[in-house]
This record gives sequence, C-alpha cells and structure tokens, in this order.
Amino acid sequence: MKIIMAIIKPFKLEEVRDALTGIGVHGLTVTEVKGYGRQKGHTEIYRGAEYAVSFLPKIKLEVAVSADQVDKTIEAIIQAAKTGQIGDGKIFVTALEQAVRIRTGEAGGDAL
Amino acid sequence: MKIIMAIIKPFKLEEVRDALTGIGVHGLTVTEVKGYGRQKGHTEIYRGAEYAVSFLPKIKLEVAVSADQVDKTIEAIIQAAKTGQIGDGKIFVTALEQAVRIRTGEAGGDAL
Amino acid sequence: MKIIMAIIKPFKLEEVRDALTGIGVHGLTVTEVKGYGRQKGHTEIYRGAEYAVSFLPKIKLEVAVSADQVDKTIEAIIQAAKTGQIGDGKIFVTALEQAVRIRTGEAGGDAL
Amino acid sequence: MSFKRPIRAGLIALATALPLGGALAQAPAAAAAADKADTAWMMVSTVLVLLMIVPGLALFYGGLVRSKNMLSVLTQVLAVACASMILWVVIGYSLAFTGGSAFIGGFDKAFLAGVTKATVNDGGTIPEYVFFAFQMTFAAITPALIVGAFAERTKFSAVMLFSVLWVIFVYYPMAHMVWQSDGYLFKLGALDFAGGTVVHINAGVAGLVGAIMIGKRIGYGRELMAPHALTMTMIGGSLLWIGWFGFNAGSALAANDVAALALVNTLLATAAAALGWMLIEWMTKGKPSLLGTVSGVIAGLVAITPAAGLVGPIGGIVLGAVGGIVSFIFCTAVKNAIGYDDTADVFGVHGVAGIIGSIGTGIFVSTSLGGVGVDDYDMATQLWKQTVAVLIAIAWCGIGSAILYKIVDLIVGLRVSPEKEREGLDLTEHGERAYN
Amino acid sequence: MSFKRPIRAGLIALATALPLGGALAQAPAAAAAADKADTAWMMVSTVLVLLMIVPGLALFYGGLVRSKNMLSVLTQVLAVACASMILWVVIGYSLAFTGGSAFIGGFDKAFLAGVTKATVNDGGTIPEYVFFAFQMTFAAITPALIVGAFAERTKFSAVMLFSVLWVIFVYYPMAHMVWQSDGYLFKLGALDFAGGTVVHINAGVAGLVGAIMIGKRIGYGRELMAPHALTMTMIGGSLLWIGWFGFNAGSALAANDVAALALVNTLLATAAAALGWMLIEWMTKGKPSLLGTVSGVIAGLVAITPAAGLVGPIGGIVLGAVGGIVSFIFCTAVKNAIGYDDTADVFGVHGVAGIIGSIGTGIFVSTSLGGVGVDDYDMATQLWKQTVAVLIAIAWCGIGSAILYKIVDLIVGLRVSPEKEREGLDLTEHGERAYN
Amino acid sequence: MSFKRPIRAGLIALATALPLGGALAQAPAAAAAADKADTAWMMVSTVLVLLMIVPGLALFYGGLVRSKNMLSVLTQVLAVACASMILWVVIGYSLAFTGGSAFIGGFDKAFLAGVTKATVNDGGTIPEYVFFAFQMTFAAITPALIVGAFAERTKFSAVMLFSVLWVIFVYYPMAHMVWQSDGYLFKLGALDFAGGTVVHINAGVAGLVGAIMIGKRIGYGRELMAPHALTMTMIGGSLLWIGWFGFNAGSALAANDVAALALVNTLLATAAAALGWMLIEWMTKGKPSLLGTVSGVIAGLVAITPAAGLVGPIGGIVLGAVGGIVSFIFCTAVKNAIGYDDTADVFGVHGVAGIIGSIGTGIFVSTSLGGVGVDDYDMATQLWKQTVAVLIAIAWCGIGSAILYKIVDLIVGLRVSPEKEREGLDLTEHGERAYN
Ligand SMILES: Nc1ncnc2c1ncn2[C@@H]1O[C@H](COP(=O)(O)OP(=O)(O)O)[C@@H](O)[C@H]1O
Ligand SMILES: Nc1ncnc2c1ncn2[C@@H]1O[C@H](COP(=O)(O)OP(=O)(O)O)[C@@H](O)[C@H]1O
Ligand SMILES: Nc1ncnc2c1ncn2[C@@H]1O[C@H](COP(=O)(O)OP(=O)(O)O)[C@@H](O)[C@H]1O
Repeated sequence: MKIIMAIIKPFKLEEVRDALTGIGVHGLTVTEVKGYGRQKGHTEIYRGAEYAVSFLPKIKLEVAVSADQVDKTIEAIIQAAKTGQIGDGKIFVTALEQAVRIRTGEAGGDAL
Repeated sequence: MKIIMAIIKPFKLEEVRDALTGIGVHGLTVTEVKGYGRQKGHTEIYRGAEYAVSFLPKIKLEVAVSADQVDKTIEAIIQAAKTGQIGDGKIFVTALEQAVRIRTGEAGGDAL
Repeated sequence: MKIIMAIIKPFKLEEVRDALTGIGVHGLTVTEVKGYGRQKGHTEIYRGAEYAVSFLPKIKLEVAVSADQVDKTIEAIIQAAKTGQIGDGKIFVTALEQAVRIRTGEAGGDAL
Repeated sequence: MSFKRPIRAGLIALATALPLGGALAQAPAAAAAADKADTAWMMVSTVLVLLMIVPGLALFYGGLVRSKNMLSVLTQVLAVACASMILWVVIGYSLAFTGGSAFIGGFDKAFLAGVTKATVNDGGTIPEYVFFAFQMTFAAITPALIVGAFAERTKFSAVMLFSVLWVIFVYYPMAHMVWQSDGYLFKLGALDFAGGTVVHINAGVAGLVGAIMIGKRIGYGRELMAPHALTMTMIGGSLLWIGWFGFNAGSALAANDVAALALVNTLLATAAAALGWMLIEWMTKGKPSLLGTVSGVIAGLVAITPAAGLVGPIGGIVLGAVGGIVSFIFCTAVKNAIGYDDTADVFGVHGVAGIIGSIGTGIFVSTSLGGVGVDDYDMATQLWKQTVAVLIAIAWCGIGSAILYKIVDLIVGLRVSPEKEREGLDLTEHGERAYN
Repeated sequence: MSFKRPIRAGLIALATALPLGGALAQAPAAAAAADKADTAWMMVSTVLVLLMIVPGLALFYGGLVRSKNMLSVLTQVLAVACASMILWVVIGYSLAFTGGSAFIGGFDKAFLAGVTKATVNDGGTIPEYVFFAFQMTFAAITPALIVGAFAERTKFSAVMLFSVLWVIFVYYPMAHMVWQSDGYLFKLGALDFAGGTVVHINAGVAGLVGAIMIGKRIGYGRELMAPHALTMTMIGGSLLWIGWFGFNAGSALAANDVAALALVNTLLATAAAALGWMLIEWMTKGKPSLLGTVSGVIAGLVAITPAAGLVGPIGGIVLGAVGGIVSFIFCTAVKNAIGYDDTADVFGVHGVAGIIGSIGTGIFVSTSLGGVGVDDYDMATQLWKQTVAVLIAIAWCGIGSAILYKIVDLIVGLRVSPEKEREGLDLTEHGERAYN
Repeated sequence: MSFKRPIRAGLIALATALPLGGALAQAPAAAAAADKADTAWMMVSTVLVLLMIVPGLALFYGGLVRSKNMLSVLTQVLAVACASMILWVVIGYSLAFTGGSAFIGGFDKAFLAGVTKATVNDGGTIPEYVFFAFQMTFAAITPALIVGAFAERTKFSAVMLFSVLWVIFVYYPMAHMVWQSDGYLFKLGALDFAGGTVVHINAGVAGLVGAIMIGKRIGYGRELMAPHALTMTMIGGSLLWIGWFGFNAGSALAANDVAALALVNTLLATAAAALGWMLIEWMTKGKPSLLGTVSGVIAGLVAITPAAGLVGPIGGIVLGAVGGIVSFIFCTAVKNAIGYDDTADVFGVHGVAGIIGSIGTGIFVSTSLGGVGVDDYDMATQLWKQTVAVLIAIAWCGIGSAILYKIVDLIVGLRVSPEKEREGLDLTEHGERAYN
C-alpha cells in the first residue's frame, strides 16, 4: 500500500475528488496548507507596512491506496489538478506499511 | 521507528490523547483536516443554493513511536477512538527513518 | 528522495524558510498544527470553567529533498529553529518513493 | 417632587402618593397631546432596546458557545424575539397593560383595538404607539434572555414553543403585576424602575429551571467548552450596554431629569461592576479577563436596572460593584458547587444580579443614601416589599417555567439526539454553518 | 388630519389635498423656525441611516461572499457611499430637491448655495442642513445596495465609476419624480412613504441588470459558494433593522404620530416577515435557517418601507409576511429557474419585496383595512397609480442602468480577469487579506 | 448670532463676545429649566460617544493587532474607559469643570457634590447629570485612544496605572484649560469645537511618547504583523463614525442649528477624507485598500472635530480631505523614516489629523470661506492662537506623559517579558483566547 500525498490548488479540490471517485478511490483526507515554491507570491500593504507574502494557500490531499492503484491515482490527480501554470503542485508517494479501520479493526487493503 | 497517522472523530481527541499517555506515548502532533469516505455528509442550504457537503471535519494525529510500541499504540487509539459508527477513521503506519529533537540535537529513539 | 517533516515553533517559520532557501531548498509545504509534548501548556479560565490546555500551536513543515540534501536540510532547520527551550520541536525523515510535478508531469528529483 | 406620572414609568416608588383610580379606567387618553421631545427620546429608546436583542444579546451568547452552535443561538434569539413581538400585538399588550385582576389584564386592546395615532399613553406624554412599541421590546428580549441557559442542546422547535407559552403564562402576568397600576406588586409598593423582576429575575429563574430540566451538555466538565469567539461576546456585551440606556433611561418614559439620573447610573454602576468583577477575578484567579470584565458589565447593568432612576450615582456605583462581585462568586464558585450547566450563566448573571439590584434598590432609594426617596420611607418596610416581589417572581416563574418545560417536552421533546448535539445544532437544526 | 406637511415627508398620499404651489417656489424658508425635538429626532434618524450602510449593509453583504472577497465588498460599500455623499453636496441635492421639470431639478442649490444654519426644510420644522443630511444618506445607501448583486467579480474601478454615473442619471431623477412636489410621480399621487421605488426597486433592478450583464461568477452552480460568515450577515441584517427606524420613522421628518406609526410598523412587519420566511423555509426545505430568518427581516423592512406611515399595524404585519414569503419563493425557486447570478439576491429581496410593498401600500392604506387613508381613496385607482410608479421605476432604472453598465465596460471594463477572480478580489484589487 | 452659550459648547469662538464672569461663579443654576428636546439629543449623544469606545474603538484597534493579542486590546479599551468613568465622578468632573486656576479646577464637585436632578449645566439647557455624563464619555475615550500606540507588548497593570495617572495629570488640566471659562486656552480664544486638542492631539502625543519609550514590538519590521481581522477594524471604524455624531454634533450641547452644521460636517469631511486617503493610496501604492479607506474615515473625523460647528460644509470637505491625505503621508512615509512602532498609528492619525484640524479651524472658520466666523476675526491672529493651543497640548502632554510612563515603569514595569510577548498577551495576561 502507498500513501499518495498531493499538493494542489484549492479550487481544484472538487475536480480531483471527482476524478478519484471516478477510478474507485473512495476515501481521502484533506488539509488546508500553505505552499512555498516557484509560484510568485503577492504583496500586501497595510498602511505603511508592506509584506511580500510568499506562502500561498494550497490543499494537501492524502490518499491511501493499494500498490496497484498508485499509477492511475497519480494519473487521475494530474488530469484533474493541472492548469499548466506554475504552482499546480506536487504528488509525493510513500510506502504505507499498515492500515487499520478503527471501526472494525480490519487491517491492510480491507481498511482502505 | 514508525510514524502512526490516525484520522479520528474530533470529539475523540481528548480520549485518544489520554489513552496514549496511558501507554507512555508523550508526544503527538494534531491537525484539523476534512475527511471524505463512506460516512454520509450533510446538506447545507443557503437561500436558493443547496450544497451536498461530503467533507467532514476530522482530526489527524501523527505520533512517532519506536517500532516496538507500534502495536500497543494502534490498540490504544482503536480503543479510545472507536464508536462503532461509520466514520470512526483510519490508522496508517509508515516507516520513520530518522528523528531529531531540535532543542538538543538528539537523534533516533531518544528524540521521541 | 526523502520527506523531511519538521515541527517547529510558529514564530520560527520565516527564519527556517530563509535557512532552507539559503541551502538551495526552494519548495516546502506548511501546516498549522497543535503539538503535545513536554512543553508545558497553559490554563485558560472562562468564568467558572478552567481548562488546562496542553496542545500548543506549532508549525509543521514538509520538505521533499533528494537523499543527499537530507543532512544539510536537517542541519539548516535545527540551526534556524532552535531556541534551546523545551518545545522547539522535532524533525522526522521518511522515505519518498516517487515525486511528480503536476504541471509538467516531471517525476523524481526533477519534480522537486 | 410631583411631576405627572405615567403608568410604568418605573416610578412605582411614588405609587402611594398619587391618585390613580380615575386615570386607570380606559378613559380616552386621546385628549392629551404627545410631547415631541419625549416622543423622540422614546422612539430612540425603543430602537435601543431592539439593539440589545439583535445583534447585542445574540452575539453576547453566540460568542460563548462552541462554533458548531453559533448560528443556532443567533437564530433562537432572533426568532424568539420576533415571535414575542407578534404575540404582543395579538394579546400581550392587552393582557399586560389593561386593567383586570391584580394578576393579569384583559383583552380590551387585543390586536391594538382602540389604539390609534391620536391616543397617548396612560397619564403620559407619548403616542400610545410608541409606548406599545417600547414595551414590546421588553417582551421580546425577556424570553430571548432565557435561551442562553440551555444553549447547545435544545431543539429549535422546543425553544420556539416554550418561548411562546412562557411569555403568555409567565411574562404577561409578571409585567401586569409589577407595572400596571392595579397589579399586585405595583399596589404593594415594590420598586422596580426598569424591570429587575419582570425581565431579569424572571429570565434568570426560567433559565436555571431549563438548564436543570434539560440537563447538562454532553461532555460538560470533561471536554473543552471554551467560548468560541469572545470578540463577539464583547461586541454583544457592548451593544447591550449601549442599548440598555433605552431600557433604563427610557423607562422614565420622558426626556426628563429622571431619565438623566438613570443615564448616569447606567454608566457608573456598569463601570463599577466591570471593574469589580475584573479586580476580584484578578485577585482570586490570577488574571483579569475580558470575559470577566464584560460579564461585569452585564451584571452591573442588571443590578442597576430596578434602581436606575431611584438611587443616586454613588448608590449606583455601590450597587453595581456588589452586583459584579457577587455574580462573579456565583458563576465561579456556587455554580460549580451546585453542578448545573447554565451555558451562558443566565441565572448567575441575570438572576443573581437581578436579585441584588431589586433588594438593593430598597436600600439605596433612601434619601439618606443619596436616593430619590419614597414617601413614608422606612428601610425595613421597603426591604420587605422588595423581598416579597423577588420571592413572587422566583416562585411564579420557577413553577410556571417548570410546568411549561414539561409540556414542551411531551409535545416536541426538549433535547436533540446525542448525535445531533455532537455534530452541532447549526448543521443539524438549521442546515448551515457559521464559518466557511 | 391636517398637520403641516413638509416636502418629502413620505406623505405623498396627501398631495392632492394640499396647496403646494407657493411653498415650492424657492421662497426663503428662513422665517420658519426649526423645532428642536424634530431636529433631535431627525439628527438621530440621519445617523441611523448611516448605520444601515456602515457597518450594516457592508457586513450583511460581506458575510454572504467567500472569504477571499470579504474586504472588496466592505470597501465597495464604504467607498460608494462616500462618493455619493460628496456628489450630493455638489449637485445631487439640487437636482433632486429643487424645482425644475417633472423629471429633474435644477442647479440652484449646487454646492449648498443659499443653504445656511438659518434655513429650514421646505414646509417643515427642521434645519435644512439636517434635511440635506438625511436625504444624503438615502442617496448614499442606494448605490451601495446595488453592489451586492455583482459582488465577487467586478472591478473596483468599474464599481466606482458605475455608482457615480448611476446616482446622477438614475437616482436623482427618480428621487425628484417621487419626492419633489413638482415630480411626475408625486403629482400623480403614487404613494411611497420612505423610498420603496426610489431606493429599493431602483437598487434591485440595477442589481439584476448588472448581475446579468456582468455574468455569473466562475464556478457558479458547480462550486461551493457558501456564505463565509453568516455571523457577519446577521450583525449586518440586525443593524439594517436598527438603522431602518431612521429610514422609515425618520421619513415623517418629525417626532410625531406619523413617526410613531412608522416605528410600530417597522417592528411588526419585520418580525412577521422574518417568521414568514423562516416558517415557509422550514416547511419546504426541512429546516429553518438563520440566513432565511435574517433574509426575512430585510424583505419585511423593504416591503414596509413605502407603507410605513400609511398602513395600520395589522396591515403592516400582512404586508411584511407576504413580502417575506414571496421573496423566499423568488430567491429559491424563480431565481434558479431563470438562472442569473445575483450574489446577494439584491433583486430577489429589494426588488421583489419593494414591488410587493409599493403595490400593497395601495391596498392597505385603505381606512377600511386600518390604514391612514388617502383623500378620495379608491382602491383600483390607487393600485393603478402604484403600478405606474413601479413600472416607471423599473423601466427608468432598467434602461438607464443597462446603458451605464455598457459605458463603464467600454471605459474601464466591468469584470476582473479569471485569475484575479480565482485568487479573490481582496488580494488582487485591494492588496490585503481579511483573515490573518 | 447671539444665542445663549453654555460652557463647553464648543463655541469658544464667541468667548470674547459674551459676558461670562457672573455666570461662571458657582451660582446655583438650578433655577434654569432643562429643555426636553436638548436633553433627548444630549442623552443620545452621550450614548453615541460610549458607542465609539465600546465596541467601536476596541474593534478598530483589535482588528489591527495579531490574533494572539486581540482580547488584550479589547480588555484594555474597556477597562481603561471604566476606570476613567469612576475617576470622573470622584474628582475628574470637579477638576475639569469647576472654577479654579487657569490650569485646573477645584474639588467643589468631587463625588458630584451639589449636583442633583434639578441642576442644569452652566448657562445651558440640559440637566447637569447629562452634561456630566456627556463629558464623562470624553474623559473615558481619550485614555482608551492611547492604548493603540503601545498595543501587543505592554503589561495590563501598566496600562491601567498609566491611564489612571494620565487622566488626572494630563487630561483634566487640558480639559480645564480648553473648555472651562477660566481656562487658559479658553480665555485666549483658541477654537476647539469638540476636542481636537483635548482629545486627539492629547491622545496622539501620549501614544507617540509611549510607543517610543516602550519600544518596538519584537520582530517589528521583520516579521509579518498584518492586521488579523480587518473586518473588525471596519466595524470599529464605522461605529466610530456613527458615534462621532454624538461627539461632534453633541458638542453643541443642544439640538439646534449648530448641531445641524456639525452633523453635516461630520458626514462630509469624513467622506472626503476616506476618498482622499483611498485615492492617494491608489495612486502611490497601486491599490485602494479597505484599511486605507477606513483610516481616512478616522482621519477625517479627527480633522473635523475641532471645526465641526465652526466651518461651512465646503470648508469641512477641504479640511477632511487634507486631513486624510496628510495622515496617509505620515503613516506611510514619515513614520517609516523616523522608525518608531506606533501599533495602530495613534499619532499618525489622531495626532496628525488633530493638528491639521486645529490649525485648519483657524482658517476655515472665516466667514469669507463659509465658516461661522469669530468676532474681530483676523486669520493671522486666529492661526497664532490655534498654534499656541496645539503647542501647549503637545508640550503639556508630551512632558507629562513621559514622566508618567517612567513612573509606571518604575512601579510595575511597562513591558511584558519577550516570552509572553511571543506567546501573546491574551493567554499570558488574560488567560483566555480569542478564537477557539
Ligand atoms: N520540495 C518541496 N517539498 C514540499 N512541498 C513542495 C516542494 N516544492 C513545492 N512544494 C509544494 O508544491 C507547491 C507548488 O510548487 P511550485 O514550485 O510553486 O509550482 P510547480 O509545482 O508548478 O513547479 C508549493 O506551493 C508547495 O506547497
Ligand atoms: N483511502 C483513504 N486515504 C486517506 N484517508 C482516508 C481514506 N479512507 C478514509 N479516509 C479517512 O478516514 C475517514 C473515515 O473514513 P470512512 O470511510 O468515512 O469511515 P470508516 O473508516 O468508518 O469506514 C475519512 O473521513 C477520511 O478522512
Ligand atoms: N512522538 C511524537 N510524535 C509526533 N510529534 C511529536 C512527538 N513528540 C513531540 N512531538 C511534537 O513536537 C513538539 C515539541 O515537543 P516537546 O516534547 O514539547 O519539546 P522538545 O521537542 O523540545 O522536547 C510537540 O508539541 C509535538 O508537536
């Protein structure tokens, strides 16, 4: 099993969610984060104080999937989240050693 | 060492925290997240606009533990977080290769 | 590749960001979290209700780096985030199996 | 001092000195002409009391609950006030402010029968429409005050049904007894300038009974239930203060020297109470808090309500400070000792400071203490009268409310399911969220 | 009933009965003396209408948009109101309130020429300065009402330019036609106590045209666009109610019985509308919401505006309830069926309830229904006059606004780029963020 | 123009023209009767000034700080105002408004000695209680204005102690000098209609001295210190505007033509300043911001304060616009050049616009510029008098404040520890959090 963590633009969340359910991924966890990268930030001005803000609002998705779903999950996310402009985000894949469903105690692939 | 990431119902946080300290786990990090899964969402209505909201508030816990603590940590979380109803959440375990305590520079198990 | 996750004190974020860009790390993702550990919490009083709050505001950083950058990244974070007082936080390193840049589809080290 | 005294001018102190008999018959008051300055002031006062309710009270309570129940509190306060206003035109005004028995009025003015642009309030100088509207805002705020006590766990339908029944069976009789010239407490000579018994003790006791009968919130005492938005509580508390000038100085029913005195007292007693609560909290808990200071503001306002036009400024300061300090003790020590869950401390603030104010009015009205005095004043006698009024209010409201909660429980059920309580009333009862 | 009637006392009903000719000439009114009680009330009313705008309206709208556009809405409301005030002193007051044609006034009082501390409003009892200021707040709120319709996607420069042009070419003529004694609708005898046509239908129609011409927000109908802060909407709605007493009862231009009636109606019609919207929502959608109840408050206020001093309290309650229910139907069913994107339902609430109120005033003004009556009243005739006024307002404003939007689009462009709309107007148009 | 002029009617312009001697002796004013319309207006004005403080000023400042210090600002504003009110009854009113030297009054009215329901303000038409209350709100807001300058780093105990000392040693003498008929600046003939020197320059200078002496916030200039809730700042700014009508138009002490003029100016100057700040910011920084527009509102209000009843509407517009623009320049360019950390720009707005208003009043009071005029007016002379008043205010307040800060530092310490400052004052000084 793998955990796929994707950083995407906030307004793409619904599309990505739909794309994932489209390929049979029915669970995910979402966090509001701030991202720093190549995408240019903006300047905020409050009276005399000017701030160059380089952290931009992003959405972080975490999806646990079985190993064989990894590729099409990545594919689906890219498809849905891509705008082609800087700041579209990243997908990171890490190994998931164990998964447990709290309600039932089911473990492994059954827990997803 | 492992990182145990658990998604639980928000009101279970205090109980889980107590359960973990009960078994000697004295550090954890908590994030407010939104979860999407089998648990049914709800409908919000604002004048003429109706939204089916499928993302539900959850709490994500991250706990770094030594390998031998993994099982009892999982056990403790299940014990405390379980209500038996859909949406109780998941526990995910991933390998932790290195841990460092910023204050002291201690590394490995000593850092936890 | 590795993912370096660091829990730091909120007011250290800018310094750490600067330290990381200083060593050539130009992307990171930041989450507001609450931490529980040795650092003493505080008491809040609302009329007759007193709450011992043990969860303290922290910042979680996630940085994906190539394997050879791990050490100097850890070093830079420690350097910048350390105050020497309890609660400075932790650095956790996990393996990153795959990274993809959504915009271009680039994978691996090129995606960082 | 012998200015003409309108009914419910808060000047019950003078009751015995004035010939009321004739004026109280439903004689056409139309002959009297309204005074434009008094009219202007009383229109302002009416608006100010509405400001106390929305957004004042709604925010004050809303900030104290958890974010998942914010909108439910706001909705309850607004809807209860609106329902009470419509009831007021239907029967409320008539039952409270027409002659009848010593305990309740009649139906003569139901649906505002006989009230026109030309009628003037009984013995007064303002259009009866304005008097009607001013009193309506009192009838609207009182049931809204109660909802703070059982917030975060009660069904919206139950809140609405209870409020409607409560204003009819508890509020109108109390208002009649205290403010109408043939009312039992009015005739007794109990002093209540602006509504210490009718509004505050009444609401406080109803809240206490509700908090006990509906039961504690799930997790009370174990889970963190910190106020989710003290800024809103502070805005609400501030607007309550602002609006309270309509409540207190407006209760003079004229832009005169009595209103001026009530204005001064509503400033000073409140400031004293805010500092009182803040300082005692600082001394006993180690830190002076915003919530404490704002709570002191409300306690001071409640304490000065029955006394506003009757005591001198120094008396007002003492009354306010005592109100603030005793309410603090009640909300921190006594409440925890007893162990009920009054979400917004409706009893601890409105009930307790209301009682202190009502009793204290009997003391500080004394000319020897700077008060305006009462004919044939005798402190012991006056204190006895005040105590009777307080006890009647507690008894009437306590018993009446208990019965009504029971009835509502049988009809629609008082409490939401534990799942709904967990998820929050905003989503489950109202289908919306406060923060997106 | 024959009290002296100042111009724009909202008492157009009496127009035909009064000899106006002479008084309207720019005869020096300075001889008349201001009444201090009326002055006090009208200064308060002026302040209350300003309270409707800031923070009232700004928060009411601001809470309804997404957090990334909060500040843009607040800025637009504030800046538009300020610009409209400055315009008012330059030419607005003169164009609206001096004699001229049946459709627009002249330039006699541009820059307040001839207005001094000693001049009194035409035929009235308050300093002309106060009359000027009171009317100014009406001219300030009307364009600010419009911005809710095209919020979240319109350039700030476009909003400012449009507003300036709109008050000049749409608002001033309408105000003149309805409120000035030689205005077309004034002479026709159409009733509009406090501004149902001039303010609400006018703003509602301009909003509708704007929403359609500027187009839907990106993602409208697909993405979640839930109100980001209903607490702010509730505060705003409440302050609109509070301030509306200045708007309605202030339109009597005196602290008299007419103001008193308007006060009562502004309480009761609003409460009825709030409950009306809440109950029908409860019945049809399953849950009573805060947003629904607050929307009912506004719908009720709009509906009672043209009728406030003209109908009896029971008529007011009916009018309010109908206004609330019909606006609900419009904002939920009709709007979705038609498919335009009026962000804050400016048309659905102000337009629709404004029309209901304007027509309904023709009915409930009838003495047989408790109204104050009109000389030679005949329901059919009066309804016809009311309908003419409504149609003229819709046509004038609809056509005028469409032309102005087009002009603004040509000069500065109406809409921000999609990227800016995505990122939010707060950052891209104003360089700041609401929540840090 | 020769209406009767009460002490501190803001009409210092007429000082020389009136025989004051006799009236100023503590002759029993009780014989005079209060005017009910004036009383109504002044009670409203008193309430409005309180609205400026809570929640107005508290929110205006609170929104500007970081969320961890929100409650500390709200608590400071509220508690300082309450303390100042209690002090006012103890000695403040007497020291400011009884005869004595040219610099300070006596103790004759300490604890309101001799003030009863029957006494009327000196030479005026309102109950002395109302005059007392109105002035009390001025004494309450002034020290509260200061706290914005050193917010986010100062001990609560230090704030309280400083405020108490400051009102006694700085405010009362200034109020006496400017507003009491034997005061130095009153006799000099310096114009200050509603408190430009006593309130705004005074608070601005005290804030500046405090910001410098207490030092910068940790991280100032390096870390992001963006306002955490501009919505609150906007609500606060709006309520300041609303309440300022009590401050300015109330300073006429009557519901008369002077109040009417002040009302108009308080609308127009403010609108002009808001637009002025917004436009110059748009031109120089590229974007018009909400914070800028709201800051302009406050700058305009401050600038028009000393001039409100003395200049014509066009003069008011010019004064407001200049106030807004110069304050903008100061808060953006000058402040950064000098390099002190005045958290909420108390000096940049209140100090700077206060000075502009005070000086400008000397210009625009001229009848040739539409002002009401001063007997034997000569622009140079008047400007000199205005300058003297400004310089005295700066000197008196600057030196006095510096000494008091030093004393407070010695007794309780001015500043919290760096750890506490990092964690935020809400938790460390008040034990509570704003957002849960
Ligand atoms: N090395 C990294 N580690 C963690 N997150 C990263 C890293 N680089 C980028 N990100 C995240 O991805 C987001 C997008 O990256 P950015 O460089 O702006 O654009 P792009 O992915 O299109 O090249 C960033 O805002 C940040 O949240
Ligand atoms: N595949 C997944 N990857 C990541 N998080 C998941 C996944 N599936 C479920 N979750 C998280 O677990 C929560 C509970 O899952 P859900 O399916 O609703 O209930 P249950 O765990 O009881 O079957 C979800 O809200 C989501 O946050
Ligand atoms: N075992 C753990 N797993 C996950 N996070 C931890 C763990 N221990 C500590 N943390 C995080 O690190 C933060 C700092 O830890 P703490 O024990 O307070 O101080 P220190 O790191 O200086 O010893 C905590 O607030 C928490 O967020």
